[in-house]
Amino acid sequence: MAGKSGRSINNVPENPMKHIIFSWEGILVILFILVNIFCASFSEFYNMKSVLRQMPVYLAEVFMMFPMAYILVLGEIDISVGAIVCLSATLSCMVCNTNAPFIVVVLTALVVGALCGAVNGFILTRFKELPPMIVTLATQIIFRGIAEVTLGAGGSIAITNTDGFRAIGGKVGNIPYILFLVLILGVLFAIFLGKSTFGRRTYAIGTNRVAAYYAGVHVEKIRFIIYTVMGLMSGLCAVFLVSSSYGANTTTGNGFEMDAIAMAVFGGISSTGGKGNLAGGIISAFIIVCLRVGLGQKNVNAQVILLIIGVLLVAAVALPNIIGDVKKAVAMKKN
Amino acid sequence: MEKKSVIKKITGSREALLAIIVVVLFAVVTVISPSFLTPKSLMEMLKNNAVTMVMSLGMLCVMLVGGIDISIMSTLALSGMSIGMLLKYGHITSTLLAFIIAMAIGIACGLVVGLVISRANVPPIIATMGFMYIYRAMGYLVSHGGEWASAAALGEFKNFATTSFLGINKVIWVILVCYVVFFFFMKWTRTGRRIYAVGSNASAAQVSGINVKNINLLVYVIMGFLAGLGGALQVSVYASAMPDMQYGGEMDVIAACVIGGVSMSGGRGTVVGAFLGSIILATIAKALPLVGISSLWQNMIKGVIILVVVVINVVLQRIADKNALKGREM
Amino acid sequence: ADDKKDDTKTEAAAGDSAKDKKIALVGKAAGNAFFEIAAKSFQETVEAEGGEVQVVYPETATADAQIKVLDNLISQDFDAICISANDVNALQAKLEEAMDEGIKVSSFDSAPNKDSREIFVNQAGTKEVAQALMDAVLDISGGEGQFAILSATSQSANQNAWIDAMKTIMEGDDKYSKLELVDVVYGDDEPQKSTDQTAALLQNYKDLKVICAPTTVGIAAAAKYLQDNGSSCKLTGLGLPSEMQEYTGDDDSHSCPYFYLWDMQGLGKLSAYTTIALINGDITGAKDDKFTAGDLGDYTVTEADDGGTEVVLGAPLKFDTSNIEEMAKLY
Amino acid sequence: MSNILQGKEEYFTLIQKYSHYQPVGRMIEYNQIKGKGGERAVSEYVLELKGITKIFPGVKALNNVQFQLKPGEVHALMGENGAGKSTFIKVITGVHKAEEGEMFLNGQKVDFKGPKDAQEAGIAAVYQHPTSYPHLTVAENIFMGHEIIKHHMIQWKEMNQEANKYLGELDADFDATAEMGTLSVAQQQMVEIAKALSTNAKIIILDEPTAALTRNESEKLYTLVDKLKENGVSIIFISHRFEDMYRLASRVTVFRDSQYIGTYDVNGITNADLIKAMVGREINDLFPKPEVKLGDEMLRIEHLSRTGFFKDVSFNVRAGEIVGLTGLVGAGRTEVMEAVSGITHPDEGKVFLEGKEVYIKTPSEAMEKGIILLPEDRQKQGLVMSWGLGRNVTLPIISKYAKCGFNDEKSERELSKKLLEEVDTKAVDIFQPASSLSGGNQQKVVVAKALAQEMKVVIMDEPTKGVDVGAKAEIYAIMGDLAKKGYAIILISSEMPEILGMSDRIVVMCNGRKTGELNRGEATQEGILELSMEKSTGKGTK
Ligand SMILES: Nc1ncnc2c1ncn2[C@@H]1O[C@H](COP(=O)(O)OP(=O)(O)OP(=O)(O)O)[C@@H](O)[C@H]1O
Ligand SMILES: Nc1ncnc2c1ncn2[C@@H]1O[C@H](COP(=O)(O)OP(=O)(O)OP(=O)(O)O)[C@@H](O)[C@H]1O
Ligand SMILES: [Mg+2]
Ligand SMILES: [Mg+2]
Repeated sequence: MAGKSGRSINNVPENPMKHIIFSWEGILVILFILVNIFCASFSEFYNMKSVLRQMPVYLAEVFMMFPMAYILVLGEIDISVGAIVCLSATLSCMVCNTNAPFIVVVLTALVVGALCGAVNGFILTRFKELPPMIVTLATQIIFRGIAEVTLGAGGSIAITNTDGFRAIGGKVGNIPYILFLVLILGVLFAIFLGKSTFGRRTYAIGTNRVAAYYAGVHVEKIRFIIYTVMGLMSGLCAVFLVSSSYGANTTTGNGFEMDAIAMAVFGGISSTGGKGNLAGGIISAFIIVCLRVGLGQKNVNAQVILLIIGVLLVAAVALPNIIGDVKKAVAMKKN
Repeated sequence: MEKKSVIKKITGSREALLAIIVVVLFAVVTVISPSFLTPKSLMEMLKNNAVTMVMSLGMLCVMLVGGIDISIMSTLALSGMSIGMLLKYGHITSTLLAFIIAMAIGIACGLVVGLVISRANVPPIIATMGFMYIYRAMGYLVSHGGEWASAAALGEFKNFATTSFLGINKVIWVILVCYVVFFFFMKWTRTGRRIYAVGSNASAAQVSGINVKNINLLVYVIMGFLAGLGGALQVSVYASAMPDMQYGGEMDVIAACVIGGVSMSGGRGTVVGAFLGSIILATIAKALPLVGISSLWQNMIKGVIILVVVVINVVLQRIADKNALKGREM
Repeated sequence: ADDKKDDTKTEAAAGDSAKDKKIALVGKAAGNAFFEIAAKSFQETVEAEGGEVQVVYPETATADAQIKVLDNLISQDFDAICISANDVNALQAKLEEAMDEGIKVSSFDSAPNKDSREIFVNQAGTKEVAQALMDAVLDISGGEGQFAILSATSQSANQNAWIDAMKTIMEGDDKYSKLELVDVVYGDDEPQKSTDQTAALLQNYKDLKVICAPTTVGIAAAAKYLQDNGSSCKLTGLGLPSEMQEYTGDDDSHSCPYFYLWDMQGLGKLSAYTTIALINGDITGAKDDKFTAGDLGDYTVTEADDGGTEVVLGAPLKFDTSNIEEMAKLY
Repeated sequence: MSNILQGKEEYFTLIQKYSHYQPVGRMIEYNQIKGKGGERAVSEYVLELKGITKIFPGVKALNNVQFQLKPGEVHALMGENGAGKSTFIKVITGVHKAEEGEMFLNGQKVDFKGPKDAQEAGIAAVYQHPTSYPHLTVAENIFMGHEIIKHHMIQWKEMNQEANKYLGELDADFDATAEMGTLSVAQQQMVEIAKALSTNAKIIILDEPTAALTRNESEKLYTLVDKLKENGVSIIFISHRFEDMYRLASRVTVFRDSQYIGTYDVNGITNADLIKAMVGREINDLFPKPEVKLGDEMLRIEHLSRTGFFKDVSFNVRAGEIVGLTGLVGAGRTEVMEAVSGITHPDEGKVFLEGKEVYIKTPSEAMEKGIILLPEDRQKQGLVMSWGLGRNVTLPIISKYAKCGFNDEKSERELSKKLLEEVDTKAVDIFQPASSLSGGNQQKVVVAKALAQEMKVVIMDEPTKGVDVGAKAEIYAIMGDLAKKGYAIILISSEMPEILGMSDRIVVMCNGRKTGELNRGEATQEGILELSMEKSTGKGTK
């Protein structure tokens, strides 16, 4: 019809294999193998069994990395999640101590988490001008404050009936249930982010919010859902955390937001929005878990472990950029 | 007409709105606890919040270019702990030298952060998160894994915070000087305006021949410098240096700036705003125990107040915008 | 120098009762000078007995972080874990797991609940500490007037136990009847917040005579504030001599006449011997078990307030102008 | 090395080919100088570029182009979208570094390391995409990079005075202390020009300065350019509007497909020739308005108001009809249509779609009901710039092509390829990021969005802003096709020929109110102008 010159535009993507091998995910896989080789030779106690044994506590945090990745893709941040974990762990422990059925306890944790997330989402979508960082900073203080008030003096609660939590902390052979759950949810979240219309719209919002809105994307609805799911997953994290501590206290979940963000960013998800995928996030989560377990088993000073993670984090983002710059400069020279 | 324009001026300026909030806050606290509004109490408040107040100036610069720095309290701990240990083991005794060393360490830390951000294009939140761990760990290492430098070990240095100059505590002088210098710097110097320019539109700044990378570097160096200064102040004010000083305190500094109307996406924010923002936070911290709120509830109420203040700010801004539209002739 | 001699003697006498034993000592968090002293003495004692000690700190002062540490330790072949718990309840699952694996679990400084441990080495009995503090308040206030408590966090188990015990003591004896506890505030172990809280106490209670701060960070911050302001309100509590040296004195220019702390070195040593005794089966952690703690002498396991068992080191030490200078060099 | 030589050869052949466009007198001078010593110390050109080649990853944006600028002349630079005009400008000002070629300023070979060098050498540019600082004041915007400084202090008062002087010259209706972000696009454009003036540049480059301006404002600009010319300033002027060129330029250089085509005297060239030079083919009918039998009423708005933006606006549009909505910039046209399509919300009034009253809260709801708005700012509102073209086109409709919430990438790709070809986008593949396209091609991608789904009402806000004549014709053709298919079309535009050429009916707005409605037959330029100026005296005070 209108096309006069009948230009032809290619619509076949390049060979995807090339992308995978040279991508950040490819590097992460290699890094994962290297970290394991390093840890195994570094510590005599580092083996499959001990890693699987220690994994569950770390994996609980990985639950939060999934929705955090979505939030980062949006170009936003949620630093209240550690406090949400605290609050939902506290309240579910309280419900547990009323001898409620275990399913009710789990539901409490999930619902409380989702509600907290929804509060974040509500404020952020009602007052779009507010930066997420400051809102979630305030709610972080509030959620933990509520937990402090609920826990009262003493600031700690223990569950009297540990059966349910003991059960979900169980294993198939050596493999803890939580590993299956993390993998299943990880794949679901990853596919959903990468392949679904919801995911595509999330990327659109993260890349150009205004254009996405003009193109009919329900920006605020999507943000609300993501923050709510963030809360929900924090609730799930709380459930598994309680299954390893049989209780909650005012410091429960402290600093988890940073861990979740670090895992996601190390996995190549840009904090400026619109970039990265969850496959990288999942691999990086396992790298960090293995590294922490391995170094921990040699009783390396905890601060030194943090230092190493800090260096890795900075290097993971800086190196590709530097290499890219150098490559560009070389290419320019050639031209 | 005259009256209208005055109202318009007030509702149009974020700082004026904030000043109103500060006045209201002061009034409420004073009604409940009259001793709040005494010079001594206010001076104490400033002194006890010197670190946050001084560092929010650096955060202002960082946030103006659209960045953020959450490594500052680790830098503070590293620099504070370093001079603490130097003083403790008698390597230095001069107060001035201690301040200079702390600031130099801060500048070095800021320089590294700035280089990583401006030259390797690492997003600020990520880079500073990494350095938050790194500098804090270095602080621990400097302290031989957990030694403290306590009052007795600090010698003359700790007297800095207890002595006065012209009747005003030296710590408060430091705050005053910092704010005056920064007010001048941000408003009247070319470099100060360039910080705004880069934050407002980095690619335009590039085109007008501003070295964007260097400005980016500069703000983190300034931040580092103030974090180093903050380290020295912290050690001096509380007469003790511990490696976990101000753990998590960066959020207070960021909150002070945001409450003060500094935009997190860059370009917007003033020294006056940063001042008012940190005063609001300081008032909350000072007032909550004063007005007799149970300790258990204090954290939660602090969170609620922060949230309410930022939301009120938005709502007032919206009303102001709407009124401005209503005034338009059709 | 005397101490050293004693140590070598002990070694010769008790021999190598901890030969080839590996013990992990878990702290609350790195960067606590106070804990370092106990840890060092623990380590020296065990090493003198031929064993090996690994001191491990979690990355933050939370139970979550300690759980990760414990997980890690259980995977290694430790004979015993001695822990200062960040939370009473949260470590139960992991510590039970450790005990199931045959690792002996003792605790010191801050106890996990009774099911999570075999024994607790108590630095000073809760009642003794509370009694000492109450008497100090009574003494410093001159027998009557208002006093307040500046604690760490509302959740810290030790502090709460002492405060509760203080209240009980006050109610139980007429001589305290003229004292009025006006407020209990929390400085979260942050100098800044502790200072705010101290200032608020002074502003709100003009006649406040004494502040009792049973926490090292709190007492130092309060001491500095009171001294800098030349306040007539005095201070006592639990503190670290090196931190408090500047503020300790009987005259008006010092804010703290005297304060207490226990013998941290002794605590480390007793914990070490207790743990070794557990490993060697000399005790099981049951009530009325008896054992010899090297040169510290004989100890008997008693029932603790929480229903578990404990070994009590002794009464808290008093620090005043007579000994502060000397003690400040030690801790 | 060989490349450069080859370039030189080509350059000389080109010189020969187009030498007849050079005024003879000057030609002699040139030869004389050359004959004298070989080295040219003085040149008749203030600015001369030779053999410029600029390569972006995957795109040769400039291929061996040349350019000469005489002192005091206004030289138009024209060409299709993506021909490389803006890139060429950026090479001149040192924003981009050319891979090959050389540049002479007053006969001296220069090599700018960055924009600052160019500024110091007396070259100022107003770039196509505004480079302003929204949070700073107008004065600061003008003086950024060369602030007035005494005793290391910025002299605010002096700077404001100076800035107001320049603004006065431009007849601007705002103050130097106003915040840039609160100004309208046209006002911002003026600031950009004032900025160029403030550097006292000898060469001023204006990249599509009129794209965002209405006729009136363009007139102001013309006067200004004339004044500058009198003062001996040489000007390079890029525009897609022929009227600009005829009104201002004495010579015109045409680029096509990254290559230099020729330099012509404006007096000696016809419209048709120029179009042919630019597009490489002839365009017979710029406004292919089809005769369509109008159907039922599709959209009607009644007494629509939004405080501060527009008041009591009513009109309707029928199936197959193109309604032009025109007026001065800031008349509130965009706001009315944004309120209709759910982007903002009206305070009062009703919207009827096919006779039924509708309440539209979001753009997505509007699209579900069959109303789509193609926004005017394609960079900020229209496109996700870092995304591929294909994804941009399908963004509004992904859910329709999804299976159980998951994207069907294959059919999505096919669809976007089809649509992009339909609007004749010049692109390598559908994965090419939108940011790498030229303005006109970006606009085509935006238009393609409207074709992606069945629509009842299509609202096009300035669809040809900054679009070359060839692409314009194509966009008009698409518009005609849509009308034939029975779409109701609302065309917001400030370009009179376009409004007159394409609309069945013309609604004119002024200062937030509808001031008139004209039928195709009765509308004239003067009539529209009169309506759009009516009460406009009160506007613009901020
Ligand atoms: N930064 C860039 N990176 C990659 N390609 C670019 C870049 N800038 C421009 N291009 C490409 O260079 C070519 C020339 O673009 P340019 O903007 O100079 O065109 P133009 O003639 O100014 O078009 P218009 O009239 O639409 O403004 C286009 O194909 C464009 O896609
Ligand atoms: N940035 C702004 N700040 C304040 N008011 C603005 C701004 N931009 C536009 N306005 C006002 O909003 C109203 C409509 O402006 P707008 O420029 O969108 O109208 P328009 O007719 O769509 O013009 P355009 O030709 O740009 O599409 C006008 O009253 C104008 O003064
Ligand atoms: Mg262009
Ligand atoms: Mg418009």
